[in-house]
Amino acid sequence: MGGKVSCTLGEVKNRADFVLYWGGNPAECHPRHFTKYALMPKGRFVPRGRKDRTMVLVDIRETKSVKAADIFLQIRPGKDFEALSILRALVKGQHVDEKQVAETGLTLEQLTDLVDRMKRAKFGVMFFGMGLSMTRGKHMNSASILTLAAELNAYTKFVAMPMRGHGNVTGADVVMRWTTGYPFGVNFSRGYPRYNPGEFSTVDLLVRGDVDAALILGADPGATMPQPAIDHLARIPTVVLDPKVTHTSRLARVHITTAVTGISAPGTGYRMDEIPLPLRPALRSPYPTDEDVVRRIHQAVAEKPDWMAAGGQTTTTQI
Amino acid sequence: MLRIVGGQVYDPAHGIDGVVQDVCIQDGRIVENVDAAPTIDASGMIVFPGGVDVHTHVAGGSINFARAMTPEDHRRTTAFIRSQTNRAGVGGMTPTTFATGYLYAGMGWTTVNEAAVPILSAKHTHEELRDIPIVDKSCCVLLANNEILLDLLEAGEMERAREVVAWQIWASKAYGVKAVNPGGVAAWKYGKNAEQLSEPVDGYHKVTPAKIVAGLAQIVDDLGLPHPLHLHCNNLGVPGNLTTTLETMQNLDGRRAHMAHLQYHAYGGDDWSTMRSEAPQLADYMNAHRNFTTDAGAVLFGDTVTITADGPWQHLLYKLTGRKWGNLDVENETGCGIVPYTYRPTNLVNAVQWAVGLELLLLIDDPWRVFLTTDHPNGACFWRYPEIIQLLMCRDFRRDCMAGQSDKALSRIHLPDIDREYTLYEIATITSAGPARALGLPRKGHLGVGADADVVIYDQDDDVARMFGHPRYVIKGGEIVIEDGDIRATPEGRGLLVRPPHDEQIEAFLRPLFEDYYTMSFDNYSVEMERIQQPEICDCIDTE
Amino acid sequence: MSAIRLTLKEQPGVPLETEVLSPDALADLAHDEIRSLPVQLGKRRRRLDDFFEIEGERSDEIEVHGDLSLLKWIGRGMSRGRLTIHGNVGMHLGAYMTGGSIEVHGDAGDWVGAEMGDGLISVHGNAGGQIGAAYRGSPTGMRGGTIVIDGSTGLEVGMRMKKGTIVIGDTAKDFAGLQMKGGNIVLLAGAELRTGAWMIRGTIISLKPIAMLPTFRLARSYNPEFLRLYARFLSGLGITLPCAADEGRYDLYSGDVSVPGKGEIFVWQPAEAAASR
Amino acid sequence: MSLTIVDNATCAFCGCVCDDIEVHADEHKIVAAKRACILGKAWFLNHTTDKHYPDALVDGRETTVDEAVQVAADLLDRADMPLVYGMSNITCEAQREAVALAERLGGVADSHTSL
Amino acid sequence: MKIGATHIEDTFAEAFPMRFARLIVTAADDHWLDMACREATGFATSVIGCDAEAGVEQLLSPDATPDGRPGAALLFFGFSSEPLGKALLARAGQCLLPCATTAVYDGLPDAEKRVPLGSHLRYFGDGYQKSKVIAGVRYWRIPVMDGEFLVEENAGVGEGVGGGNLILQGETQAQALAAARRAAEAIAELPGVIAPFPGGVVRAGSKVGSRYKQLSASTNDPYCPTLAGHVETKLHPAANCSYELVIDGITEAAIAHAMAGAVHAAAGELPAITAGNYGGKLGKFHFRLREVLGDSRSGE
Repeated sequence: MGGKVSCTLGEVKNRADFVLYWGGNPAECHPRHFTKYALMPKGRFVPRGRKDRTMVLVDIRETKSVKAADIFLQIRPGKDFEALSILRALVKGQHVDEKQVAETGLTLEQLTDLVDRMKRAKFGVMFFGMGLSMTRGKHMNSASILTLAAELNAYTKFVAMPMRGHGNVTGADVVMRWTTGYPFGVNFSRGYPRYNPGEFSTVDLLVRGDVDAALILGADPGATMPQPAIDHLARIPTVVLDPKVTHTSRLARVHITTAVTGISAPGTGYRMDEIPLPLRPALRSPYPTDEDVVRRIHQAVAEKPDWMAAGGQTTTTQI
Repeated sequence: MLRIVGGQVYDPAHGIDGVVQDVCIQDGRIVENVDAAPTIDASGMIVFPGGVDVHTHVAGGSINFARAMTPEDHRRTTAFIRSQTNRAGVGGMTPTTFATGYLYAGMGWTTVNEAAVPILSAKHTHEELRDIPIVDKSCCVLLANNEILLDLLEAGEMERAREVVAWQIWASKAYGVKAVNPGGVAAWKYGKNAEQLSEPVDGYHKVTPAKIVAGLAQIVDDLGLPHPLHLHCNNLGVPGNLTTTLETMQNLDGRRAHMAHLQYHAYGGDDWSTMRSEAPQLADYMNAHRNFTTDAGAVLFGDTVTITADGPWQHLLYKLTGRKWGNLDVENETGCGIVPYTYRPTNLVNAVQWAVGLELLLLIDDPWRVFLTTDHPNGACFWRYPEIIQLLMCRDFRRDCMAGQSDKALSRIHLPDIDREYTLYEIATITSAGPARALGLPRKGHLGVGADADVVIYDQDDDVARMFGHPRYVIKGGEIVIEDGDIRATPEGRGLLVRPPHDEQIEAFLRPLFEDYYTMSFDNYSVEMERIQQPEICDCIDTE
Repeated sequence: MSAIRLTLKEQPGVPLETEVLSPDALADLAHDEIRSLPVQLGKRRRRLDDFFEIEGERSDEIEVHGDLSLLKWIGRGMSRGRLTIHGNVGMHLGAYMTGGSIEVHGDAGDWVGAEMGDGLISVHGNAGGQIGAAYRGSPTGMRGGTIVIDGSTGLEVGMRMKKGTIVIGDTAKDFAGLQMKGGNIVLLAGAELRTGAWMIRGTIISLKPIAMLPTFRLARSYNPEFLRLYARFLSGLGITLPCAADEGRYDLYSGDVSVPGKGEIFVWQPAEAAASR
Repeated sequence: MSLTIVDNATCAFCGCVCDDIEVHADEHKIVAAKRACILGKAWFLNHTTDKHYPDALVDGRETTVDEAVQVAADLLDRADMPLVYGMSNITCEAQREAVALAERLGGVADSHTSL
Repeated sequence: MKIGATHIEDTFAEAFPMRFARLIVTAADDHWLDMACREATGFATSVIGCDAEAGVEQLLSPDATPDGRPGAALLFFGFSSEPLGKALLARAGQCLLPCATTAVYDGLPDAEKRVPLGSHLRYFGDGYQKSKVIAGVRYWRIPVMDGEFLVEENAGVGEGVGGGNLILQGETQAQALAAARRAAEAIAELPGVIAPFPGGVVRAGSKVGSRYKQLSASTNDPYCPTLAGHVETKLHPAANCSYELVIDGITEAAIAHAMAGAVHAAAGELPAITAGNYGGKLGKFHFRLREVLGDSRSGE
């Protein structure tokens, strides 16, 4: 059933002689990814740094990252899943027709060459960005590249990793996993954690109008989400915790200003490879931290009658 | 304050074998006597010291990786519904942190040792340990594939290696040192393994798995760590690996070691089709060499998820099963592989594995040196321990379980010929007194004056699995936490650490290496003390 | 034994979980017991009669009237009886069901018949995604039974299904038959992209041309005998599957070779089109 | 005025979470962020200790954090199905509290990952 | 009793319990169906020397077959289900699988006892075989050079009757032969029975045992006209030639019905019709000719 085969960024630094970026523009979105982790640094087993590595970039357009690449494969928009499927087939020695490859905007020769290079690598890594994970196919696009990496381990060492953005979004996954068993989209309405992406994911919940209040923290959906989702946030009582008065704050009933994570609020943040790092604030904020405000809201809620006492879960089996 | 009266007390550390006597508790400790304390009438009940798990995987990057991989398992398990007392959670193969605490305490276990912590993500492990309520927690740091250490061993710099280990233990806020597939995980970073004890590890000239094991064991002894080297041998799970295991033990040459989950290391045969149990040979060796302790790593039939730092083994298992596979290599230190697995009685290999765990427990004659574990979640989930206790205590039950197995399977095992049945006293030894002693925790695993008041009281019941699965009371640190299956209180557990002394100059040696090898700043590497919940720094010992 | 008839009287403000709306839960209950059955409005526990006018008792036959778009888990795990819904219905309709039949005169949400074992679900309107699918992480979706959706459907129809039949009357969105392991999906009006992606085994039949993944390969055109049997089975559901040689042929595509899988997609080529190629 | 120098500060702007930044700050603002990339620099230097924004707003009216906390608690507790969303630009400690709150509220906890 | 000039001897046909299977074979057209039927039921006269006794039970019109193509129901009889199962596999595997366009279905869906069919034959597909469950029944699709050989997972086995028989005695060979053919054609029309010998007729009627120990059966000397001078003949004094009809049926009634039909078709000119038995010791089914003909006595 495929898998998820990854590593910490230091493994890439020390070992990777083949580095591929798919659907991302690290030069502009993760500027130090090349220099500190994946491409430029000299590593234990790649002593010449950049010279010891082959870099391949797959994207739909030429970005600034192209300059850093040895090979740039310009893929037709929305054809990532198809191209990854072909690669998986080629890795296993399956025949794919030249003309079937054409729709991806790439040639069979290019993809065969790529597979050869992957198999020849001593340690290969594939990073993928939102150009892959947020385009048509979404989670299946991510699953494709993760599975390709897993399957390549039959030939050589290979890993894959998402280029997570948004500061500590990785931390949210990690924390939710240990507290609830699930990485995101967790519903507690029956008193225990339930998970079903599409059902309990925020955009879906908002667009369908399934929630009747919202606490937004560490995000500004008012600036990023589809309009019907924003409209629903405006309809229901919304509470925003943010260092700034955001788009979302303007449509909310309550806004509380909080200290800035890492600048004036201490704590822990997770790197994209799930390595925890301490945040060392240099400034003292005039505002309370998110942690503090959430805890105070929790305390205030805890002083109210508990809804569970009136009966929460209605059956003994999970729904 | 609390007085437990009238119960039959089993306290192997003091040779007390079912004697009816009172147990008194004050300020979280066992005391001689208390005045006017609330009383638990334990007449007709059985009183044990709280269980101690010497080897489990309950917190950190690997288990958390596994949680995300198995939502289907979370759904099918009975959930923990939030109450005024407890947090919500799910149990199953990889319980959430809160559920882990409730499940352990719910069957009377009050101390657990998380057996595999990479330094790089030790902060994460401790964050999770903090969210495991009730039980006290220690952890072992993974060092047998740490490239800085391997380099030092390659250069023969043992003294410096010792200083580095001491620093690393404190940096990771660990309690002990764990070696997993020495050299093999480092080799796995290029898709290879270390199968021969005396051959150099891939990428090295002198360092062999044997040298890593001997070196680390020596360092652990030199540092006086209360828990000996916690060792997961090379060639885990491979038919014929008994040779490797025995060689490893001989190679230790009288040094202390805790041999983790020996079940996975006691196989004969040349391949999967000829695999057989070599538990008697290994048990004989254990019986004759008192420098070792071990835990069973017993297997029970059913679904679980295998999680180990043994990356090469997990890739093999993925290829064998075609199930999901997770792998997470940690720079310079270790790796981790995750594959869901189902042990089936009809599978010859699984049938042998099931028998081997029990055979080791039954054939190693000193219950103070072999402990009950399932290498949770690898052999089975920890909350199935009561089933294993039943298998150990009831020969007829064992026979019933073997009734359905093929002649071929039966010809590969020795269990049908073993008549031994564990006594309650011995069960108290392998679940509490023994592992506490092996961990070097003087206040755990017994009910003598001064011990932590971790006490479990069972209703006597002929159904052994039911009795051990549903204690009447569980008392942690003097507080009743479980009563009749209800969670009464969820106090925070303590974090158990050691602080072996080290030369402060070692940081000056490490810092530049670190900057070359790692991607994190050296100053951000160590786990801050504030992350440890109720820390308790345990003393190092004189191992001479 | 006349039907139990429920009529929605109040729209819930947030999704209402009503797994109790199933013959297994209702069939043996007296009227008052039915009225007091618990339902879950978000986090709050409410009574069934807070939302429904209820007539009848003790029946295996249940009729529900009203716009039930926010009602989830109706017919969950049902094993018997007949459930008829006059109106739209929300997610997880008939999930885990093992027998009996459900008929919806309206639209249905996502996860219709997810992981079902047996039984029949007919939806006379459109439905959402993940019809007959496996829930996240589960290795296997529907293991038997039949789902017929007259209208269009969302993503991932029949994801990881192992046995049984899904018929979609109008277009299915992307990833129909995703990771399919067996069983049949019949697409009467074709599908959008990536049909049969990661297919291991199983059969997808499309009566309209569809975009094929590059990892499916055209085998040949023929008129499979088993489809003649299958057509007969489908005709019992009121669905016509052409299979006579004089009407046309099926193009057989094999894949998904990225797995590599032994799945098959049959695309119908009516006689005149077949002749002109 | 003396500068505070934080060595090995961590940049929480993007997923790289580089932790080798040398941050120089006075009482009021960050004045330098050595080794940070262009995005990181902009992020570090964009913050001050000024109170640009009111402590809290309830229905557009400035108020105290205490009152806003109470109103927030009322609104969230009253809901049948509240949502706790975001959690990207906050610490793990805050995320932990947010999950606990969602659990107490009987609501949904979700992050950017679901997008 | 007499029918026309034919004397119906007051004796009985002795028959045995047998196991049987019914396969429905279809093909693209009548020609290939005919080929399939001939091959599948060939060399299947008597379990004395064949793996099964087989014949075409009846032809089926397209609307009566599972796949809507021309078909036939074939019956196979054996002494127990295990050898019968082997025979079915051999015949389906060697005669039907290779025969152009055929498909094979089970004709006894309600039988509890099942023997493997597609579940074994599938291995011919070398891993490319596929199975399909349609309306609760599993079929195997085995790729072959003209498409796919479709065969049901398994076949039902029923408890039937073997060894129903008639012996027709004629004044001349031509007379006996014509009567035998009429009788065989009458049987062929009927459901539930087959006459497994060539053309439904056997001239080598046999008795149990032989003077040669390697043989378990030998020629039925009392009915051989050329031996009338050597042995105690059982032929009618006017008879110079005899033919036997052997009938296997899915029920006792089906055989009785078939025997009656055969007698009526054959009788009229023949001197005599009798039946074979072994004194009642070997078979538990006894078809007394006069009882079998009971309800048609009015035709006397």
